[in-house]
Amino acid sequence: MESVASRLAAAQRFGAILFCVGFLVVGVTLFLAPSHAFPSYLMGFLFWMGLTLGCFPVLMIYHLVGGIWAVPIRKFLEAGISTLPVMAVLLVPLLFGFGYLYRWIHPVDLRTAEVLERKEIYLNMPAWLIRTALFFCVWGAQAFLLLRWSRRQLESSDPRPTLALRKISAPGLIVFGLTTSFAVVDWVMSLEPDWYSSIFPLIIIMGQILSALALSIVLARTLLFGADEATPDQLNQLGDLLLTFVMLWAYMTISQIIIIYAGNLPNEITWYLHRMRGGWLSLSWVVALFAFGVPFFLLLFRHLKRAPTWLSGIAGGLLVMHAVCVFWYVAPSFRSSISFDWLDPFAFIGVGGAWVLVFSRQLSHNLRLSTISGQSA
Amino acid sequence: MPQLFSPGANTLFRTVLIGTPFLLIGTVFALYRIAYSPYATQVGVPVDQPVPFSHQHHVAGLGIDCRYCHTSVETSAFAGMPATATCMTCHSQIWTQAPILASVRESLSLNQPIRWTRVHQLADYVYFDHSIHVRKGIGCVSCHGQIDQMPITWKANTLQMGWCLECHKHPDRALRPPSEVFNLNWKPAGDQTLQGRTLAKQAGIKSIQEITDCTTCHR
Amino acid sequence: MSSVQVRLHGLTAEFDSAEQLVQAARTVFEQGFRQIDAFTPYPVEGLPEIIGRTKSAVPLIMLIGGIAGAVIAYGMQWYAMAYYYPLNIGGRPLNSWPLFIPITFELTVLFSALAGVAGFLFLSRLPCVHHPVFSVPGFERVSTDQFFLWIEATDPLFDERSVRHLFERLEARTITEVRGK
Amino acid sequence: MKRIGSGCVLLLAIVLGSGCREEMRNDSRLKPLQEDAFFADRNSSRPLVPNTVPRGHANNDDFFYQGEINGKLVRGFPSPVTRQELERGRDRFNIYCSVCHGPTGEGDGMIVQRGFPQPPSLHDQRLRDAPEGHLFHVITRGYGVMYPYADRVTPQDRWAIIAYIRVLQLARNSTINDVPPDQKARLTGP
Amino acid sequence: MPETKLLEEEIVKSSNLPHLLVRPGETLESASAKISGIVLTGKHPPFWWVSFGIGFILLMGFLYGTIILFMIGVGIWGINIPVAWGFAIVNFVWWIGIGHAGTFISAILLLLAQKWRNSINRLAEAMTLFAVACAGMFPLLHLGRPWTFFWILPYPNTMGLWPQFRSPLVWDVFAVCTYFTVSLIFWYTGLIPDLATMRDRARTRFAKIGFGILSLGWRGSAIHWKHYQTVYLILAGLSTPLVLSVHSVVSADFAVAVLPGWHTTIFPPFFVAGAIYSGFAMVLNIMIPLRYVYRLESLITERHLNCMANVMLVTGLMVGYGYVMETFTSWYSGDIFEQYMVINRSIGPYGWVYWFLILVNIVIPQLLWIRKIRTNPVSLFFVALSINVGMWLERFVIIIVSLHRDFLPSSWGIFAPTGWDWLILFGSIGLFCSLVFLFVRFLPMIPIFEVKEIIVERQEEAA
Repeated sequence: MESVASRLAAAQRFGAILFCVGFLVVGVTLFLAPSHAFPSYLMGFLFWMGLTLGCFPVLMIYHLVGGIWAVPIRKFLEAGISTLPVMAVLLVPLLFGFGYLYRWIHPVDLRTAEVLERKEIYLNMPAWLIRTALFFCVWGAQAFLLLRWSRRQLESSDPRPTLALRKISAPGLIVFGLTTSFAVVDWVMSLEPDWYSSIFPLIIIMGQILSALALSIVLARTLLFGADEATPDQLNQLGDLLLTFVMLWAYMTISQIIIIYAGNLPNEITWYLHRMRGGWLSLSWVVALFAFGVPFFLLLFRHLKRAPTWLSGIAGGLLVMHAVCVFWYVAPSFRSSISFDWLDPFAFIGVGGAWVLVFSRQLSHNLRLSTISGQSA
Repeated sequence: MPQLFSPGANTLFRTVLIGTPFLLIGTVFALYRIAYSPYATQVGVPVDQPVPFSHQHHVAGLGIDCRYCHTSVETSAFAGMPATATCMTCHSQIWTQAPILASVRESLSLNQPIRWTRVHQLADYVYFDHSIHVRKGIGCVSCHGQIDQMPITWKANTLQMGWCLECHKHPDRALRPPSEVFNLNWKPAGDQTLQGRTLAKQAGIKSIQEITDCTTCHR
Repeated sequence: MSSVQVRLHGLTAEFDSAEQLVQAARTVFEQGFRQIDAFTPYPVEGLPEIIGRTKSAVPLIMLIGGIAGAVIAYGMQWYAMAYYYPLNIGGRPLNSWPLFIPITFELTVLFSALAGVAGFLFLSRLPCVHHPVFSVPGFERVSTDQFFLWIEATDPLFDERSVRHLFERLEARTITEVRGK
Repeated sequence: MKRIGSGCVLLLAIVLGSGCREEMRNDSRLKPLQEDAFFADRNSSRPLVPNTVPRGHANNDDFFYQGEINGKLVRGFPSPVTRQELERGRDRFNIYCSVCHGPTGEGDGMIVQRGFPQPPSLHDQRLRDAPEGHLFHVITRGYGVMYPYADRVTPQDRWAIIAYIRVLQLARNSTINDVPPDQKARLTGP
Repeated sequence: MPETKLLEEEIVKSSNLPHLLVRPGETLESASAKISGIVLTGKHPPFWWVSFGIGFILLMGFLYGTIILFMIGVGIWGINIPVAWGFAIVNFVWWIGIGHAGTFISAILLLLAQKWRNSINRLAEAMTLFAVACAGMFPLLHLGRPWTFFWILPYPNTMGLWPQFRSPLVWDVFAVCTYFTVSLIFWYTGLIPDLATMRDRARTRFAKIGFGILSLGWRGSAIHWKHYQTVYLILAGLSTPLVLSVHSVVSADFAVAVLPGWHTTIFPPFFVAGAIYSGFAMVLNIMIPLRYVYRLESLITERHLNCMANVMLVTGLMVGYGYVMETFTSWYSGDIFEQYMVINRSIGPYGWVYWFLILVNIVIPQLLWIRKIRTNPVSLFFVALSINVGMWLERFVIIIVSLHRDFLPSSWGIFAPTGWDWLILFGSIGLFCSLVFLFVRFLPMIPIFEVKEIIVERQEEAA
């Protein structure tokens, strides 16, 4: 346990340093070269926000259906959702870069302008702000309820908190699903304002869940398995869950491709054309291969799922790939040929540093709590 | 518990189980044989006609050109069937008493056309045009076979869609110089495919994509 | 009832519970018998492993079937659409791979499933409607609630008396010799 | 039981028999020369209504269509004869005329060899002198035992044939001296 | 981990959830006797005769309608231009959707190790087969020339043509055929051990021989079980994505076209959720009466009903999510045709259908939040019925309401079903019911050996 605590302390220091370094660089460039900095910052924000949001449904699904798989990762998920306030703060810089991010503020060509005129009532800055604020309020309330009842559940053997968690999780998933979907429309889909796809929010949500699961598994391996070994059955179930979401993510992605490809309508297919030009296509293949092909194949094998090293390796790979996915979703809207801006990593570690800082702080707090409750029980 | 089945039942059961797929494959194979057999395609099956007209005699024997009777083959979709008068151009003077020509004479005297039986019948949703094929250099033989060797006319080819397409995909295999279209005994000198490509260019044949498009034959 | 060519196929032992059977099977296997089998009304966990059947080739067969299905399906579509009869449909590429995915997937599953069942039947030596053990009295209870252990006479260690003795020691409820042609 | 069995067979026959219709294969469109019960002569190809002129078919060029002007047979051709037309004429002559008249116009065609009354040679002086209009008339309306060819040979082609006949006649009676000097060498050879 | 398990048990006790999968008192023998007895005693309650009779009469109606259809043609239906896809396609999608529950229960729940699937999977799988069989007929009936249906199969034919593999209608053929075959294999494989039980318990020689042949000589050998369980589990693994793919492919029939109301990317998961939704509803509609009539309450308990109701609730909410996203995206697209589709759907000539659909498919099923309704067979039956109607209406709305307004107002039209449309719809229900009741009559409707596993597990726990 001691080593875990010290590792977490180190993580906090590390996070703080990353945050400082990242924000120093990004903060300066946000003023000097805003058209470069804001897209990079948005990508960093979306990935880490995705991790936070991904923890919600996993946790709620666990509260609803139970299962042994969640035991090793539950604390990470809970620490994950408690990063919500800091993400709300980290959203603020984006508000100054609206003009650099969302083209619907001032449409560039006639066709887009005509389309946008018909949905101006939805795509405008005040409405965007109100909606985003509303989403954060809803998520905040959910996080508050989930964490409070979860703490009570751990503190006592009283079954009521468990039931309460179940009760809030069922409607919670519905509310979460809807709010996150509309958040995805606002934050990501509207980057190409004339584009639309009704499955896109679900794809993003699947990616978020995968990232959250993957991160939890990696952390469980690096932080805990030494001390608090997860059983092969638990690992197997976690592997199955990863496999399920990899498949669901791929299924929805390929559904979107098939339908948009076959329809070939100008407002839809352009999104893919942007991801096929200027070298982006090769990245698309990398995503297809490493976010689906390889992990899918590996996760089919039972003994790989039951081996902690393998499983966390696959999970780590998936985590990286979903960072790449965020890049793939966002960057081609801004860059006509594939390029890796030097600001991207700084924005990524800047936001990530803050996230890690809060996450590890919360985690060490939770761990202390559970140790105490464990002793008392 | 007594045995329900005799030992032989195992063998029987397994034979049936393994045999069934083979039976299915055999059935499919048989259906294929039927679909391509003269029974289904009428290829090589002589067709009864009111007058047993012999292309062999008239074409190979007498050297009459195809267009003497099928006058519109170069200009219209339909090759044209000879009017009774066409037959009578000669047969008003020769074979005037021949019994086999009785119905021709009858047709002339009654002013009633002879009721020939169609040999080549395409479905009505196929818009076949003789003139374009003749113009581009497809010989009569390519579809109708060595008609100069048929004492009674029969289908030389299936005229199934797959057969048509085979040529539309590879027109260079069948193309001949415009002067040789009606020559039933023409053989390519040299490499037909090579020559065919040149001929296709000369005749201005469209791309394979265009001539295999559905609307080429189905309007 | 002259016993012309009546051959001994093996011996069965009947047990009332799965635990007894598992225990007996373990003992028999440890004694070195290999031509053995156990009959149960429902799958008893771990029993196949105890009698030395640790691996099933079914997954491999299904994998091969699946790969064959995928290759055949994509090959068929590519052959028909891009090679045999290239037809321009709405200007889309001839080899429109996104649109070939559904059929490729379906046939992968179909071939894999068919191969799996064929493999299962073959590996289990089914159908086998006539089998010596079917003539054991009371064997019809094996599909309801009884458990049988079976040692075949072809086993090199098989000796009728010692096997019978072994079964008796394992407290089998009934012991039957299976004879037949 | 037997009744049920036969009922089943009947049902099956209805189900199967109700299929297998070839409506799209044989639609109501009439193909050329197809028989059709609608008209008294059972012929789907209809003749022109008397005294009507289809658009674009007002054949008022007597020279071209009749080969005579005011009842007088014409001499010469409706338009200057080109090499292309001559070749067309040879082509048509070989198809339609040579069967009786023979490939050189001698009157020894294959059909004549088989018993058809021999036509006069096209190289007769009478025919060499005959106006082109006469030849046009013969092709169009027939002559003696010769059937009319109006339905088989278009006026354009008839003129081409006539031109070709003139070539044949000319070729038969020409000498080496008629060859232009610049071509002579090719014929006489070294 | 033990703490969680403890907690769960406490929850179960404190909430008094109906948690039993098999009621106490059942033994291996009693369960075998009860399940096989339904088939082997040969005596059937009046309920069976009445239900089968009604089903059979409807089936005859179906046969009659089909014969007339073949003789006269699809003109006897209400279809027209622009509504060229009428009831036949609505019924097709509806039936194929219903056919999703069986494989879902069997495959996905097997993979998830959900024990509650064990007593209901057999009937659900059989229903899957019958529903897919019903579904498979409609595209054929819908063909103008059904006797040339085989032209859509890929084989080297005299036309030198292959099916258009880029068309979702061809994907359908593969998807439905594969689904039917794999479901059949899965169902039959699952049946083999039970067929052996039937063989061993049968009294008449005829039944013995019949079940003897069908059970292929199964003798419960450990080797058999080993291969059996392997193949069954992998088949389940294969069937899981297969279930998703089948209705996704069906949804592609619509989504691949560029028609407003059809062309939307959420269709695949939305259709799959709807399929499982209606599938479970149909399973309940059949199972609740059977459970009552054949006294199977001890094997199909309130826990089963509750679990199935929960699945319906979840999938129903997914369908609701689909409605929301589809409608929103149509408006958000900024495309005037898409936006008009949304308006027309809710206040156009078929607006009442849409609102009725919302009522029976989304609003009424919210009653399932109440546990009393989930565990009460009668109320659950009616909610399930409402869902079945609702899902049929949903396909009606998707197909007919989207079609009847074309891009050009000059080609707008209205669809009115004829008597033949209704006859064939209800006739197909008759076909389905006839098959289900024949199945109940001749094969064990509850997997005997899987129930035994649960009984043994319980006995071990008790010991």
